[in-house]
Amino acid sequence: MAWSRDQLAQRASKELRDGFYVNLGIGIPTLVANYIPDGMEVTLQSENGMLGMGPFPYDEDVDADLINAGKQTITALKKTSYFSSSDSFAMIRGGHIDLSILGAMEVNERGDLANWMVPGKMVKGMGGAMDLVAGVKRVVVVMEHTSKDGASKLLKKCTLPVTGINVVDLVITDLGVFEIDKHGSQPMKLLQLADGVTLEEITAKTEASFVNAL
Amino acid sequence: MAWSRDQLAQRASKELRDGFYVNLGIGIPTLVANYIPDGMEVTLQSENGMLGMGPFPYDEDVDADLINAGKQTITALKKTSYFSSSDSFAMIRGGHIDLSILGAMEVNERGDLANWMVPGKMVKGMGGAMDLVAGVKRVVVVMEHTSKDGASKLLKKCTLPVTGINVVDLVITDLGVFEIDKHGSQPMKLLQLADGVTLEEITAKTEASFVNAL
Amino acid sequence: MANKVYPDAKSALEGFTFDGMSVMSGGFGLCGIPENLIIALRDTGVKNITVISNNAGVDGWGLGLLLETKQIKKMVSSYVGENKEFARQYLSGELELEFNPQGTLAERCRAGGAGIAGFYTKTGVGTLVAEGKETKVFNGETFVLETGLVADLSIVKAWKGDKEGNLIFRKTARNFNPMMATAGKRCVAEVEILVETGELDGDAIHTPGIYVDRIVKGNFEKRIEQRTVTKRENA
Amino acid sequence: MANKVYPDAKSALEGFTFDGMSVMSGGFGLCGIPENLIIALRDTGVKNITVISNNAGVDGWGLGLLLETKQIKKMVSSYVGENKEFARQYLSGELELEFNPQGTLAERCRAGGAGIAGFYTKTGVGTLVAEGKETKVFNGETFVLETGLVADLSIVKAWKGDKEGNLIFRKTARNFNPMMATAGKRCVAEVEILVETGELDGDAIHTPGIYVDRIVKGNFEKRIEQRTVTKRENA
Repeated sequence: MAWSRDQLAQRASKELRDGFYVNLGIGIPTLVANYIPDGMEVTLQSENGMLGMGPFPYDEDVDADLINAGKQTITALKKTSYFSSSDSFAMIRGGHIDLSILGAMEVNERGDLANWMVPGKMVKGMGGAMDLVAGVKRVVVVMEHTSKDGASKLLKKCTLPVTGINVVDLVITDLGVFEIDKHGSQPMKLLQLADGVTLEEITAKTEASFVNAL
Repeated sequence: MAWSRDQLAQRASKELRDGFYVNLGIGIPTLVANYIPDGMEVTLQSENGMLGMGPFPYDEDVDADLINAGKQTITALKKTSYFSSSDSFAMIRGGHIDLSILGAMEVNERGDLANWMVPGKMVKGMGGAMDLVAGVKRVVVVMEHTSKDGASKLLKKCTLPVTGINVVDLVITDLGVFEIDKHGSQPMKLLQLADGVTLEEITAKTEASFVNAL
Repeated sequence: MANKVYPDAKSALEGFTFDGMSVMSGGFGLCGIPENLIIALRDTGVKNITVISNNAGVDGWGLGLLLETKQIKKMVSSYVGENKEFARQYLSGELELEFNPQGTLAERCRAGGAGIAGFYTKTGVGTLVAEGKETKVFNGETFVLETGLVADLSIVKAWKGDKEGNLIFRKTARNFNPMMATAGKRCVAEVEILVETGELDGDAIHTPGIYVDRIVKGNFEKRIEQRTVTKRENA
Repeated sequence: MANKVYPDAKSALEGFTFDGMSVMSGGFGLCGIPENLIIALRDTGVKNITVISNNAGVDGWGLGLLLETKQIKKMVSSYVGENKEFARQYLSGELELEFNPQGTLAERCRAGGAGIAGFYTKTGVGTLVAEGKETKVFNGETFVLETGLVADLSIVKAWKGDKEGNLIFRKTARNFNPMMATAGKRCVAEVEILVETGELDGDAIHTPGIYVDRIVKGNFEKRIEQRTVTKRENA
């Protein structure tokens, strides 16, 4: 047993706070928008130049000039504003976004993150990921705990080229939730186990060292 | 005999070219706007955030939100656009303004300019002058040739704290016009004498060394 | 979401002010200054303020009000020539002053808000403002390193704003306001017209609401420093 | 004044292109790309172009057209995942590639246009993109020095433009276009709607005409990469 993609998104949604400005990465993080609690106002930023992102449009409302950072057609809201890429990343780099939720290939126990490059494979580029992890106030990673061959993705040291160092605050995997003291010296803490996951299982599947803070 | 303020402005207007974007300083440079040749289109930039500056308004059209860098009420034109101070100085610093015409207390033969500070006196500040001389493609100074006590303002070395070094391309004084090879090693050249001024007079009143290129 | 709209300038500053704080104040001359928030800041009685503002107001208006009450410890400005009380305090050593070239000041505010720690500019190279600063040669030209500026509080003035904090400025009253809005740890905006969210065109918004913590509708004098006019020819 | 309006994209590029040139091309994905000018640039036959663009188009559209004809020597981009021909040329060593983080790329273009030779950013510190670059510590944090970018030519796409070259962008089609317009030694803009000077609101103009050398009304396909929709519930 472990968390499904939707359960991961739902768990990540618990990191939202009323009034937050949030940037969601592609994939599972995008699903977090479906779990914003009723009565909570969260404003989604899209790094291609938009604050206040709405849901996908109805077919007849599709607008080629209105896309998100995943190049998907979206809609605007009443509060929406648009700006240039430089203004968008000024917003990100300047620490004005409260929360970034994004995927990862690897995270290490000091909060280093790798999610943009696998040497020897065709590399697509980092897009805005390096800017987001360096600039956003709080960075939450949502990922599978292990790779397809069962290797831990929560490591002592990243093996892939990193996207940022000491940048991740929280890691939510299908097996559990870990907190990282990215600028301090506290060890990584296990905060929560996914439904049906045991401490033994998560310990066995985690290369990174952590302390039990359940 | 020498040029009057209006004659200085008129001479400076000969530096304008069709299609130029121009920033005019306070004082005599402002008068240059009165001498833009018919049929020539020149767009005036005001560094407080406006491109396409019009004349002073009629009394009933005065708008507190529409001023120039001298804090004078002005008008807009059809082509006018507004922008922030950072965007305005991006335009200036980035070399997009073709010509800046401004006043000076001292200019030296290498194109250094002093126009913002007299030590021991209350200092008002440099405003945008340092940005303008550093950023604008071509810098023309319009000034009196000598100070009230008869001392040359065209010097071998500036005595006052400078606004910029190697920045002035052309100096128009009430006695004549000098060209400066600001990035090169050519000597300053006397290009023109004001009406009724002799080479002997201008030589006697100029501390800077120059060659006669009349 | 927490309401950003406050009934008046006084309440909009509550909890945001303290002795020794730094304040960025928008405006160029008296154009586009946060008139109401300057008065409210004066009325807090907060002392030893470092004010970052292109100018220092005039005697009796704008930041001149905070000079009268001696609440300002230091000014960071590009031009302060319109204010006698300023000159008096400065010459008597009561007031500190840091001059920045106007474009450098504007860019430092933008950089502070944009997470740019420092930038290289040609402005000021070889002058007093470059003294003690690092320089670096790029493509044969010398540039000086200037740093990003942030403040504890930014007070800005816009023309229109909505309840989300989105702002639109008018004509040359925009000036320093947009960058300063980004560079305050807190930002309070005063507007002439406060509208419902959705009434502003998203493409025309100059300052997205993310930068604005509180917004208040103000009453404006909009004083003019140099009333220059064209006389009508006799008809 | 010299007329800025050109009858078509081809004539608007005349005299502005040469082998080995650098070109900034606006757009994010296929959104807000200068469709007409890319085709016209292809048709010039100019070779060995260094293209600075966030993305590289797709096979058969946008900058993909210039990849097909092998006119591009090098790309400076943040993400190039949508293009098979790109991958083929890159893996075979025919094409050079320089990755910049998206925000760093945007800021480098802004800096280039703004006369900022370099700036310090936290983005990329400790990663491959910081290798060989200077770093500097500000307030205990490490920043990496990135440089301003300029190009021989910028091609941008706006929604509305006037004969003076003033531009207004629409929604997320703004993206890289405004900064790139400032950072080209020459800039050509294509617009959907070309109006008389005076029809645009001066407060709403995103790119002042000073940055635009030539302007042309284009015909637009405005292709969509990911058509994602919400299905209507059965009524």
